[in-house]
Amino acid sequence: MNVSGERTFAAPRSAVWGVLNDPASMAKTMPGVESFDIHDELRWTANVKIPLGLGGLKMKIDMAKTEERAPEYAQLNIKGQGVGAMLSMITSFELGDVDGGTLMKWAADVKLAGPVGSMGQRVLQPIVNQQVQHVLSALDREVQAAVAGGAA
Amino acid sequence: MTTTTTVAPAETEAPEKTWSGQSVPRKEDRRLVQGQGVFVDDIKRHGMGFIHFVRSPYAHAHISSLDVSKAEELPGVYGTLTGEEVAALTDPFFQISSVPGGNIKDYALAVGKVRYVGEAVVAVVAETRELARDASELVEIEYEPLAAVTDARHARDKGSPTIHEDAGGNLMWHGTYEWGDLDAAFAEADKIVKIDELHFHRFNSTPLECDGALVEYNRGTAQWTIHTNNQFPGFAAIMMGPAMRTGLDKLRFVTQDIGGGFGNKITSHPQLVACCLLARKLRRPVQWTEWRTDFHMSMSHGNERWFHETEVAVRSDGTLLGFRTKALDDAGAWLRYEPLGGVIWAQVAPGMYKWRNIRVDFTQVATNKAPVSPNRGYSRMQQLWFTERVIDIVAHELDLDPVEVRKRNYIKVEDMPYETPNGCVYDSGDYSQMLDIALGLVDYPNVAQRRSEAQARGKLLGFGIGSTLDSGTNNFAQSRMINPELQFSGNNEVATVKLDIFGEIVVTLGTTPQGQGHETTAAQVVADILKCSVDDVHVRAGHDSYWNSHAGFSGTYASQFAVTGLSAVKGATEMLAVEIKKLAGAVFGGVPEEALELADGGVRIKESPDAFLPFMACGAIINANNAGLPEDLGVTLNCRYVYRPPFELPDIEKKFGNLTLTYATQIHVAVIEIDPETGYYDIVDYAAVDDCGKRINPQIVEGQVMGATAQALGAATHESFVYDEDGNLLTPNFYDYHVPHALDMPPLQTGSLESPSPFTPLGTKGMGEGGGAGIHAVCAAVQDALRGHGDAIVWDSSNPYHRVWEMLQHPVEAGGRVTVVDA
Amino acid sequence: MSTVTNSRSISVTINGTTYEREVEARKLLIHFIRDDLDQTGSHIGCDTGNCGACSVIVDGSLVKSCMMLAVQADGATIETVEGLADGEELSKLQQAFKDHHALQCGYCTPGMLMSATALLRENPHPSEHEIKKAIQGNICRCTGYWNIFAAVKAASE
Amino acid sequence: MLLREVGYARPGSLGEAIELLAADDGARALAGGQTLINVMKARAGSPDALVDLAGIEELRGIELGADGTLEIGAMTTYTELVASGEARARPIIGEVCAQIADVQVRNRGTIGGNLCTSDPTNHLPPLMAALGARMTIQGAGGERTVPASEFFLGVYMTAVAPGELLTKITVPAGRGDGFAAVTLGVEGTCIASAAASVDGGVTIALGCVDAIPVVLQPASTDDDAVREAVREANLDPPSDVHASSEYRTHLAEVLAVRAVNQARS
Repeated sequence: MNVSGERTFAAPRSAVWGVLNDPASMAKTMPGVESFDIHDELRWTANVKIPLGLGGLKMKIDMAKTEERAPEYAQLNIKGQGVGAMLSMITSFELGDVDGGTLMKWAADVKLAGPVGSMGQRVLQPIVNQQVQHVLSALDREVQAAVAGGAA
Repeated sequence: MTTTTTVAPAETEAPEKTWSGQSVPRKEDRRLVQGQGVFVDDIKRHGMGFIHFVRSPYAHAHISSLDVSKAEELPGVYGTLTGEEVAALTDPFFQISSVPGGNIKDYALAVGKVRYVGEAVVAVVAETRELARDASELVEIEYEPLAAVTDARHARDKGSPTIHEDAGGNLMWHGTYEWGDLDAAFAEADKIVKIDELHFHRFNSTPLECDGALVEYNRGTAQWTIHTNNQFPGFAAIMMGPAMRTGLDKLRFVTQDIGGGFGNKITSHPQLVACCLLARKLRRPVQWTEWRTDFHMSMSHGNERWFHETEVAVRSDGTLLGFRTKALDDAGAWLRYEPLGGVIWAQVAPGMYKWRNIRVDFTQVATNKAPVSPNRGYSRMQQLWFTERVIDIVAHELDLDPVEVRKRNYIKVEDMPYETPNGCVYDSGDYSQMLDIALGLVDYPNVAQRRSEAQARGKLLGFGIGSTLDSGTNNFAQSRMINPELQFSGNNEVATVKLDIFGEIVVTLGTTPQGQGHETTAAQVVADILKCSVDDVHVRAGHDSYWNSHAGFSGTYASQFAVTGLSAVKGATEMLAVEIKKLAGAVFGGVPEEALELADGGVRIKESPDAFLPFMACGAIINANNAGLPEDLGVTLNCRYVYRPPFELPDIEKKFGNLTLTYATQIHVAVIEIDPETGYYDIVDYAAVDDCGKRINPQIVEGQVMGATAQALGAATHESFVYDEDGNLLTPNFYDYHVPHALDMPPLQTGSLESPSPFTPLGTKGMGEGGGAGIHAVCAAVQDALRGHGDAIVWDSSNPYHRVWEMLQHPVEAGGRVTVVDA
Repeated sequence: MSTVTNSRSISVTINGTTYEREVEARKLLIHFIRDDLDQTGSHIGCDTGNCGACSVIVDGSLVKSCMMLAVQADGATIETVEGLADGEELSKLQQAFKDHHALQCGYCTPGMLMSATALLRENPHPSEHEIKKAIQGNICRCTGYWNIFAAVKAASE
Repeated sequence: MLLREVGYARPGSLGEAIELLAADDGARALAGGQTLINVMKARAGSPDALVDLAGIEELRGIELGADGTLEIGAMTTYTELVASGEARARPIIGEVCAQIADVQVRNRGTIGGNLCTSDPTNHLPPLMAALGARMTIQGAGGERTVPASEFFLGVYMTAVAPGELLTKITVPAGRGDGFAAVTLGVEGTCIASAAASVDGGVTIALGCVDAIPVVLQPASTDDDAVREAVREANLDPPSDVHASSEYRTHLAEVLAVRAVNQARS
């Protein structure tokens, strides 16, 4: 399934770019991260437990940056393997300056398979949207924190 | 609830009361209503291990690495089986297809590559069911996903991924069928009706019990005992034996009760091979129970079929002269019984109509979806749906009455037996009379009035007819039209009837019943011949290939028990009757057979009935007290009879010849009401009229008619195996695959006619698969309801609410594309 | 204070016999009944709680035993199809199912009988609609239900 | 069909239950289990521990206040709601509960479970949202009350935080209610649903068109006003095998009108 959107951050592009490309702060934006290993600046792995109301969904998620044009565009290839599900996702974001901050245009092609899939599409799409919203608001916090940190 | 109308048989009954023809209560029921049936998951053995299959989450992917060590280390795990082991221990399954399909290599587990979501990759065996699944989660498999083919229409596109490299592409089988003179037919026509595309969707009968097995291996004799619910052990054996490099007698198939089959339990041989290998490898009995979601994802989908560029030659008065079409069949990822579907449809090539000129260009392709295999109405249902759709589309386009068009083109009772353009012989039937019965049951004359009443309530009323044939008892020689190399032909079934030492009448069948009541109808046939009560006849439950009462085509499939099974029973019982008389003749001191008769559970001299020898005495004499009997008596009181239907080899070049022995008939009519605001519709009135020749047990026959009807209504409305573009099944269990529930059932009226088959020993015909008529009737009713409300053409066999609504909203885009040109 | 354990010892009475067993918390009631107690009359037809083949009566209430853990049934009194007949004497419903050909393969029948039994206890003379509502949770793939409606109706008269 | 290993406890009191839930964020409350156990069978979700609420009397029962207010214990089953004389104070509750799933599920499934599951196809989230119900949630820190409009956070997600329990559903007095749905088969799973109440203003809650019920307050009960309100909501429902986004959007409008008309009559 394809999801996409726009988000404006009240922060300079450099700050947003910094957060998006810092695995450590990205980790803080992901739902239910239990551990996080950085292999190099292009590849990192997270062990997450996506908090679904009916019991979390454990997944090992490998992320690889497949394309980068600092400080405006990056594409990530994300593969998740969990007991309940297989996740594969290609996501990209593009940053642009707008007055009052930075506009991020993002898009993701999400594929989910395995037993979770058998739960029915009716719940998957809303669940994905839910998690995306979670990531975006967390991102907002991280960006603000970075700006504050930078100011301090 | 239901009402029944029966029109008196064409031929008057014999005056003498017989068990045959009576609705004798089923012998099976006493155990089944008490939960005393024995189904495959009920069977236990000491020390058995439970199998769990690790299944592919990808529709198409290379297996780049596979590691079972962590799973095997889990306490309570007995062991595993991988595709690599299978490839080393077995040969690929025999392929029915000629090339290119014949080149594919199919094993019990995926080897190197997965080809559909749900394909078994590894089998894990553990002490408990739960542990086996736990361990399956520890199996580490790395996949390299490949693009998937999920739409048969694009399977052969340039750049489309290849599913079977061995076949050099996704084309599995292609054949052209042409009978009559198409050019002449189209020249003679007033109009040519052109239909761009018709689609028969994927579904199956979802028997409530899924597949399963308990397999034991005897090291000393190298012989496997396979307790399973496979419904065609004869076929499983010829698939498994060569693959496992063992003789067929090393594979003992045992069944008692089967929780429904409907054809869906014919192709479990890959899983059964995995079970056999594990029982040998792990030196213990292994048990496999398939869960519902596994079944939906991996087992026996019905053939999905497209019909493209259909052209129908027709006279202005609706007389059908001929048609040509391009059939495209979606086999899924493997040919497990296919491409037999590529010829089975030809049993009913013209449907119930007289057109003499037919051309079908048939192509079967592979896709990254679950393999198809027989499903109630196998391959004929698709063809009959096509002919019925064509009739109603022609009627719609030429503004003719669907009833009139049918009656004008139906094969007439006086034409029977009727030879179709491809040499099949329709044995008997009166289609027009059946249609009249059906129309009477739904008060057809008042449909127009009810339509306006419905309109007043804001509802769109639609009326539709489905008329179908249920061809029973295959001539397996038709497989040679698929692959001339094959050495199959004819058909057969076995029954053994014996008189035991205490006079007990014991009947052993070759079949694997799944609810058809074989124990009961067989007893009725035996009781009529031995002149005893059905209660005196003991018919063994289920199947055991070590009973030596089966032949190559033994099983329960393709509507044939009433013909092959009961004819075998009749033959064996008549042999026994003769032997009983021979024996009695000798015991009475040389009384000739013709002077003797069977009566009251024994044999007596017609002229002096006091000279009576009960069956008990006969059994005792032959089995335990036989000194002094004439040397040349030649009586065993244990009679095995093989019934072989009268079949010839068809002309493989011309694809011409008789492919089945009998043709039962069904005419269904449906009246529906659509809520135009939502597309939701109710079936408000429904009639099913069936003619299966002589009915041994009318109640059982009617039960089959009802069940087939319910399945058809489910398929017509909600039942559909839908895949997304990545090859994920979106209806993998009863959450989203909605089968009809009690509240979904419409009022049903049934009727029947009896046109005995002139070709079968009992006048019976195979029956039970005719319910496809319901799909056609609903499609026709929906199209009728949409008349004057966008006039969409129904082009798909699956019509859930949203599709009906879409046809109302966007008749052109959502409906079928049809043009009519003057010839 | 109750504590969390992965298995516990339970006591259930099925068709008049009391069984005490140690079971894993994750074991479904239907598997406990079938595998641990060898009462194989109740069946499993799906894995999503839709088909009703596993229907049993727990403390007087009709439930699907695949959507209940065995540990939840601790102390319960359970009725299954094996308990319906009185020795050789079939219950009125069992006899009606036989007389009206309300079963073919017989796989859904035990659950169907339990649903119908529960219905007739609460409502001895149900209407056709009430019969349909009562067995809506039981899937039958053989009969189309019509003969089942007739059998339940007959047993209620 | 086969669950992953899981812990189980059957507390006798609310306090105990909350303690157990607070002790392990992987623990989940087990009410009727008619959704949770299925999810666990698919191994699509696997709690570490189940806290069975069956033994907690405080969570049962239906009380009808003098002012017509209904207080429904979270562990009250659909069957109990259908049979309850008190619940007839707000007849729509019994009417809708009688359409949920089947007898077996209604005998086990609970109002609290239906709400906390927050599956978009569930009947009760939109109904309770339309009726203006209030949810009482208890945790270690004590009790709080949340209006239905703030209770649902997403699929399988509600305002009930780890270590908390939904204990009580409070439904204000009223009679002008309606519910309409298009279901998969007769009385099957909802493809789209709408609940309405016209007691003191018009409130409509749409089901199946988003992760949580979409609550609307049209200017009036006129068909046009209702349709207008649904259109202005700019719904973007999920597509699935049973309905396209477009079809669900359309159904929402039709069903909203039907629910309101039922509520008016």
